[in-house]
Amino acid sequence: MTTRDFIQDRIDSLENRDVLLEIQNLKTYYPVKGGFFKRTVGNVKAVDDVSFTIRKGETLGLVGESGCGKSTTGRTILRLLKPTDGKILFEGKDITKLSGSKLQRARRDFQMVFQDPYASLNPTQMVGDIIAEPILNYEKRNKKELEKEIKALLTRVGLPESAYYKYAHEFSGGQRQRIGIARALALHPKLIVADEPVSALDVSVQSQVLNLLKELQIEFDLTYLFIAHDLSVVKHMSDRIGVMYLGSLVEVASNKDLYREPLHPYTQALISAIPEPNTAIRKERIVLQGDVPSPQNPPSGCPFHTRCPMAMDVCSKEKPPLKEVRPGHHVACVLY
Amino acid sequence: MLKYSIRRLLGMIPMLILVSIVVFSLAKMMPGDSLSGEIDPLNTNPEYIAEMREKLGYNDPIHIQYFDWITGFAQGDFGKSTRFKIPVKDVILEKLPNTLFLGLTALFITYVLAFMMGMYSGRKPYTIGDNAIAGINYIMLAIPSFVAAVFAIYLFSFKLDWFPFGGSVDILVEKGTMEYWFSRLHHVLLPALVLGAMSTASYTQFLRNDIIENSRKDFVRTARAKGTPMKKIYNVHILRNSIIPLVTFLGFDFAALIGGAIITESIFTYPGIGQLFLESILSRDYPTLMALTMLLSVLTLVGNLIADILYGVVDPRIRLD
Amino acid sequence: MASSTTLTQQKKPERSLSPWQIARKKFFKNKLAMVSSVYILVVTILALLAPFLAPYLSPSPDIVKVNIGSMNIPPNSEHILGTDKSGRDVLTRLFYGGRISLLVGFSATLMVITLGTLVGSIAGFFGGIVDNILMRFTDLVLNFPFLVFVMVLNTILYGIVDGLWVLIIVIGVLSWGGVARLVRSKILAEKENEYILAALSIGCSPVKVIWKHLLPNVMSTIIVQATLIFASMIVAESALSYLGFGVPQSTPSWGIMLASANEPDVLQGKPWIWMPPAIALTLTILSINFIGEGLKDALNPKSLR
Amino acid sequence: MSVTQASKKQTPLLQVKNLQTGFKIDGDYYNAVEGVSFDVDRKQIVGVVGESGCGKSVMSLSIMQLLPQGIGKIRGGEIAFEGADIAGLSDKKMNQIRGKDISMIFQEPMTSLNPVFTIGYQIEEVILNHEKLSKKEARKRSVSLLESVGIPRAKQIADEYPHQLSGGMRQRVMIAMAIACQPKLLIADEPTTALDVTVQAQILDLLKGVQEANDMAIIMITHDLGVVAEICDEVIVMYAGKIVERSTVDELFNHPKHPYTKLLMKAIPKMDEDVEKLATIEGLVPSIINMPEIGCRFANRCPKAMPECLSVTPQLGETAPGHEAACLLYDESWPENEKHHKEGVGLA
Amino acid sequence: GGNDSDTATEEADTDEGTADEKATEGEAQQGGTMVYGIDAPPEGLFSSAFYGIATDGEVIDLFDEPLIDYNENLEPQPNVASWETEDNKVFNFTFEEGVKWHNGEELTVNDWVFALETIASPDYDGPRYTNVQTIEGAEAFRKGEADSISGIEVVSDYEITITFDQARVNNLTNLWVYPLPESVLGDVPVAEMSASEWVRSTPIGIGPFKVDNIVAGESLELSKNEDYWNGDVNLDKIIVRVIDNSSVVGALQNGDVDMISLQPVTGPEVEPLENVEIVTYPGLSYYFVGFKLGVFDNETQTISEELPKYQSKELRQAMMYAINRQEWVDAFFFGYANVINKPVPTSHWNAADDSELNTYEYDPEKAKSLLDEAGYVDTNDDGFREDPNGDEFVVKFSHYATGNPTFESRAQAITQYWNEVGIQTELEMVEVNLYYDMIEKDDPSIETFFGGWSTAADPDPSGLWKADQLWNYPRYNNPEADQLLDDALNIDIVGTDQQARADLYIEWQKIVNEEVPMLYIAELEEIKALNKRVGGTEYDVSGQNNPAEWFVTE
Ligand SMILES: Nc1ncnc2c1ncn2[C@@H]1O[C@H](COP(=O)(O)OP(=O)(O)OP(=O)(O)O)[C@@H](O)[C@H]1O
Ligand SMILES: Nc1ncnc2c1ncn2[C@@H]1O[C@H](COP(=O)(O)OP(=O)(O)OP(=O)(O)O)[C@@H](O)[C@H]1O
Ligand SMILES: [Mg+2]
Ligand SMILES: [Mg+2]
Repeated sequence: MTTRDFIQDRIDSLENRDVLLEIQNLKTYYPVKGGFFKRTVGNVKAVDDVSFTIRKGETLGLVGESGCGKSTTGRTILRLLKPTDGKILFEGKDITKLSGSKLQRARRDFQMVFQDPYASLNPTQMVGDIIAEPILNYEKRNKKELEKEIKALLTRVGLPESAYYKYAHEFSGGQRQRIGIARALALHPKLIVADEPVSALDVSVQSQVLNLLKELQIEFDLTYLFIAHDLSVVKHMSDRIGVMYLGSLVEVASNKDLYREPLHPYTQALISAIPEPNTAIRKERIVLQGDVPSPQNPPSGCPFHTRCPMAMDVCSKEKPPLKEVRPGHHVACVLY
Repeated sequence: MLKYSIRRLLGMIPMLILVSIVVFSLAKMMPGDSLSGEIDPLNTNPEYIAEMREKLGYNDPIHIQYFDWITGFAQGDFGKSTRFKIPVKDVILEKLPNTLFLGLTALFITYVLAFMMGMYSGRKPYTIGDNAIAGINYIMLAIPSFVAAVFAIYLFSFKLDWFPFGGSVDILVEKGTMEYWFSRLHHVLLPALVLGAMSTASYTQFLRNDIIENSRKDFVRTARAKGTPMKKIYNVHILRNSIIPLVTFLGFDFAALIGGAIITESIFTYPGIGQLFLESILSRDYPTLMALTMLLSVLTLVGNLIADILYGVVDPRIRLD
Repeated sequence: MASSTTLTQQKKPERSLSPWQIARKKFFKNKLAMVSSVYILVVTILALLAPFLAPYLSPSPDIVKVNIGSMNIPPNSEHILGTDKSGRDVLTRLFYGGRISLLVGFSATLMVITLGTLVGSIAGFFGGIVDNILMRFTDLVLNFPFLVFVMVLNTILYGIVDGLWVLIIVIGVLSWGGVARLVRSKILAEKENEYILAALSIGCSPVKVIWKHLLPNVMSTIIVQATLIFASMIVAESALSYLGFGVPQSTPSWGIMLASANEPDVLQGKPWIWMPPAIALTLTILSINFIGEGLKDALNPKSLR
Repeated sequence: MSVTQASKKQTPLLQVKNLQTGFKIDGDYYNAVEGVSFDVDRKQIVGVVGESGCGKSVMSLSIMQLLPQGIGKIRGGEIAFEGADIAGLSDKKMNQIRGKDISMIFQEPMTSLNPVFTIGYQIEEVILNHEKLSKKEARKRSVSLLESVGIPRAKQIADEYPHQLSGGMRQRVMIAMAIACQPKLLIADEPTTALDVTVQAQILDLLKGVQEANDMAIIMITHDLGVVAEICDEVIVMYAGKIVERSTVDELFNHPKHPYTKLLMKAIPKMDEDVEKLATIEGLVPSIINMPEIGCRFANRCPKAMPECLSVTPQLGETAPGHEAACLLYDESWPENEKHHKEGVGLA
Repeated sequence: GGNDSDTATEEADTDEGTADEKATEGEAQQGGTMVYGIDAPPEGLFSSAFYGIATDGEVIDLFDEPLIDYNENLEPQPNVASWETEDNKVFNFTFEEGVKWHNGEELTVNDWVFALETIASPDYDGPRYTNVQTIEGAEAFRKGEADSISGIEVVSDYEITITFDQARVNNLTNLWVYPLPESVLGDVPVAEMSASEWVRSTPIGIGPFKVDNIVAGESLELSKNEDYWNGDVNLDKIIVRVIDNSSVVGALQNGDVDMISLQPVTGPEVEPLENVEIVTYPGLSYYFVGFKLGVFDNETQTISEELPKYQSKELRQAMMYAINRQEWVDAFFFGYANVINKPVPTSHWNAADDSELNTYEYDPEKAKSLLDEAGYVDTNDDGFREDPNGDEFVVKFSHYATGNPTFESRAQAITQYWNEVGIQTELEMVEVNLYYDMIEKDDPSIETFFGGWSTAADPDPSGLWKADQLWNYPRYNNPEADQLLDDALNIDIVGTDQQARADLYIEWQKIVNEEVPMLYIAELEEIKALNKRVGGTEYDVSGQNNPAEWFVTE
């Protein structure tokens, strides 16, 4: 079986699987405080009306430029942030409003892998403790057994057993990221949100981590929300890809469709901007003008219209909703 | 900026009211009153003391006393000093210039010395000069100010006879002349040095460390890549960045110096706010004591405000509005 | 593949060191800090053992008893550092004085650090209204001119609480504001680190996050701050005692001993009375500062990353 | 006359010969750049790639003599700029070259600008450092420079502070500053790494534009092979302080030689092809304190390593016209060379 | 010196030149500046009617003087005013003519009237009303019932008659004798007087020097009053400046100060200085250890309750014998104080001679046997005595605390004396402001207490000793003794005969010496340090001589 067939296969099989996570009209705003009395003087609309679903075993990739709200989306889903509005359904259960110990219990099922391999591990904890902590938060365990289990896990993510007794500062970035992955895996969660897990790593190490994540997905039947700003990495990892711009999802499609036929002008620009390590294909680039507007006062209408080469009058008036324009291909643009 | 300052000033009011309540309660809780010390069969009798207690309102209900005091205070009437028998305001105004002069001189000395030493050390870290400066600084930090003061008098006033040992000015010089100001400076120098020693030491070390840290920053590399000479990089690029935290200390220093003046002034018998404060406690001159405490609290608050405003002025990254 | 792993294998110590152990090793390498630590240790031990040592130090080991017959004796073979104006042996009092000065410094520091850390970490971690209220309260405390309030409070509490503890409580209660602010800002900065998010996402309760994740990581700052506070508390004690607002006169702290320099005859005529405490105090502060510097270097988190 | 002109034409703009740069660690010097030699011709864009920590930045800082004072030191080799050795110049002399003949931009646009001075001031400074101009003229020139790098409202921006600009804009300012005195060589140390792809595209466009407009040569340091493919004429691949491969861009991407280069290329996911598993390079770049003394520095991570790789230090040798690699596999003097050629090097 | 009957004082004087000697040496010289040191910052109330602290008083003495003075026997002497009286109720005063205020106005009796009315005014906020109270009609004037004080009758500019409410032996010595310049203050409301410019920055008087310049809280410049009424003034200038205790020795040594009062502790440091001479003279204050024998009721002005603990006279006497007062005084006052056995300063004319009193020489054995007799014996062998009922007996001794460390040690020393004879004693140092409040309110935590009193020119101790007085801190209640004090003031009994009065006081002193409601410890000497270039000074119990006579040699 060639890789290509394998992927196609996977996609087909995924179509029929249950929805694990459903996001409906999610909004997460950060209040902007100002003045002496620290009143809220405005909002950073980090996530502004985002909806999507993830099926069991699937990887949904999220791409977008820095500050477009990818991390916020991921964190809100894990309820590390309180959504301003919208719904998060996990296995059909509404977890939007959970808090306190109920939320703590629900968190068992979803875990996170973080971007910064240096900041995401507590430097004062032993690696063994870092990985054991999630388990001990939920269960009382025999110490010996637990240690064995964790050592097995360490081996699984490609670290020596001796890592158990070491501290994070003794590891390289890639190894740390493996520790982070082991921590996320410790509870055998159903969903893992990987927030730019490789963007801080060198290419050689990046490929190790990407490979590992892929292997683990199959082995543990994991569902990923995979966040990155590098479209080629997302494409490599994901079954479907969502493109975010300024807090909104502008396009969602399968990995293949998105690359073959990007519909949203932003996606097109994004893809064309990626420099290919191949001198044979020197493509015509769409160079966007200007910067991403501030999410504190986003432009009216389509968030992209200020930079869109195809912008029309309507674009600045109405925010186009995400529509399914081809089977499995959603886009939020008046052109379609 | 103006709007910001006004807003901040208004914001200080609730804090001041709280402080005033605390100050007032503390004063009321203090044992004895201004008349406790006046037991003196030579000149007075118990009836007089009882009468004066009544007259001064010491027997009114507490909240009325507070109200009287705070309303007066708000209107600039701090009451009458039970010790000097004149309005507290006048007492304070009489001593304040001395303390301000002392404080400002100390501040000036502190900053000049700290800048000279700090910049040298920061530019040439880990050299002999730097180590010598660090040594001096550590000692300045470690010697308690009263020990230093006593030593300074002993050495510079009595042994070397360089400085006068007390007072703020020579009585014989005519007020307003050059000589007069020179005499004041002569009197203030030694206490100011002692008063400023502690901050001098810590600022020097602070500046040094900040300069070293800043000299490793990327923008220094950029400046070098532009062909800017090292000297200019230190004196302009780095210094400008290192000044920022230092300048904001100015605001805090203000109140701190006056607080620190309590010890220095009493050892140098320099008639200022600090000495006044100490004597007000000893003689239970509550109106003065409360006014001074409030004054210091206000100064602290204003100092914080000045610090913040200065921050906004020297650091373009901070916008005040 | 196998060959490549053996090639990669570099010599590494068998047992790996925790960040604390690394810090300790670094600290032990710092000569100045080590000398200072030894000094502080010796002073502490001598101070603690003062009651046992006293009989061997002088013919008048009682630190309270006034010996009218032997006042103001310059250092000699019987009284190594001489006697003071009450005929009490200066060396004995120096040891006992260390006891009080260190006790005041230590207890007040403990109090300041505990209060400050508690308020700072709660404010920093929870933010919002809790933060607002706690920080306004902290501002209030910070706005009290320290020396001023200490004097006033000390006068009020005099005789109500046992003398020594008045001072400890008073300077403790008035000094935690700075620590609270510092801890809060450190916690705020530390909170930004993803490992805190990670801790939350693996189901740690807020208390656990503060206790197990945040505090250990701001601990280095707190420890360094604690040394500085320790020094300043000792200075505060001596300064207040010098002014007559410190510990009760019968308690021989270094500050009380120094206060005798206030008297005209002692300052110039009887240096043996005030020099020893002045030197002990200065050396102690100096040592604590060096230890603080050493700790700062040793605990520098940059060395871990 | 014509002879000299001809010979002058042939001198490369920059000639680095056997550069060795070391850092002082616990009293001893360790080389972070070990015997690097290459030329940069006028108007040429040379890319330098390699993993993090392999000495790219150190090499470029050596050229500018901007190594951290007291710690980093050029310990050998020559750096000839327009034929004149600049390696031993005093700081004062170097200051006349820095910013005027050679300028540099850095990775972090956030921290590379001084936060407390206006943009205008910082650009003026480089102009005033090298040219006798009045402040007013310098300001005028700065504004036009800002305009030339595509900054809108240039006049206004000149009075603003770095924190008021976005990352992309700051990098434009850096470029404006770098080209202010029409340098002949621009060293760009990962100028786009911190930027988003769309902004990266803008900056690369801009760099190409100014390169053409000013007839500059550029040394483009990056670890993104895509960027190299995009704008470079020549590529240098560095590993652990040494050059392992050097060639023209087309040649490199079409016929990579060194196993390291090949692995690097296969480790990145590509848009136009799907692979289930990416190539990986196990292990890490050795740190400068435990560099192998002899042998190939890549040997312990190389899937094609032979026992000899540990004992024989490979030299950079031409494998094709304009293409050099430092690997025993391509060393013609190496007897077993033949065999490997047949087997082919690469990944299954 | 200057005192006839005081042996102790002369002992102390043996190694120093006495004031009398001093006065005769050297020729008076004209001109020069003298620096006069004060040991605390003046508060700036430079008016005798208003000042509060002693340093202000010292300064006032340089530029102002009273109408009536005292001699070395503390007998009133005419100064500006002389007087006549028949019955000690009505006094006729005659002023010198031509005495001028520093502002050039002539001093008249109106200035005195003005002063008396000011002090009697209900708005007056100073502490001196007692000195006017006894004038007939003062009470009514103070209550606002009269426009003037009826007892004051101005005869002419230089003659005035003052009538007291009743004849007393000490009416004159109690009377307020400092005029106020009506020319300056006439328009100032009484309530504002103490805060006025005149008091604070431009005070005037009638003394030999006038105030030229004041730097608040630190120094004053005084210059010669050319128009001084009473002879020539030698010095051109006097500079008054504050010298902190810690700097005194250095300042004296460097010649930065010519004349300053010393604390006993400084004396031994100054003695060796070659350029400085120390002069001592008897003071008017004494230290004691009081027993709380009862509780005072302020409402009824009576002692309402008797406290049993220290009622045993033998106990009190034993505690007196137990203290080695001479040793104690030498240790803490360095020879600048003398042991006393009575609550009247030895220099007073009514002081009993020690030969008439029990001198309580240090005698621990006597103390022990007295205690044994009184039933205070150690019944449980803990080394300390129990009370006659066999209960624990612990004496609680209180002393005030300030920043001065010697207080603790001198108090500690006293407890040690008691401990040595088997009386278990605990010391408590009480913050000084709290201290007198607690004593005054008969706080139960105060049992025995250290204290000190100063006395005035008139030696009447009634205010501190009679059973109906708040300031009778021991709550000593002996009607017989009180009667003696009353009799001594009763003009019908003693007439104007000072000796008759003295006899009664001596009688009284014998009683309180025997009963020891307080343990008499010591009386202090005043100490002056003078630079040797200073001449013309003379000191006695009434204070210094006229500053006009002072001079400096170069
Ligand atoms: N705690 C916060 N308070 C206020 N604003 C925030 C906060 N965190 C993020 N934001 C803002 O919300 C927006 C979205 O941030 P988010 O971190 O989700 O972006 P992102 O897509 O993950 O970016 P990156 O690629 O840089 O990680 C940004 O504009 C950011 O400035
Ligand atoms: N100041 C320094 N002190 C000691 N070693 C240093 C210093 N700077 C760099 N090095 C070492 O020199 C080697 C090369 O570093 P360099 O910064 O040139 O790498 P790079 O290729 O630019 O990596 P990156 O892609 O991360 O920028 C590294 O091993 C690094 O540890
Ligand atoms: Mg993110
Ligand atoms: Mg680099």
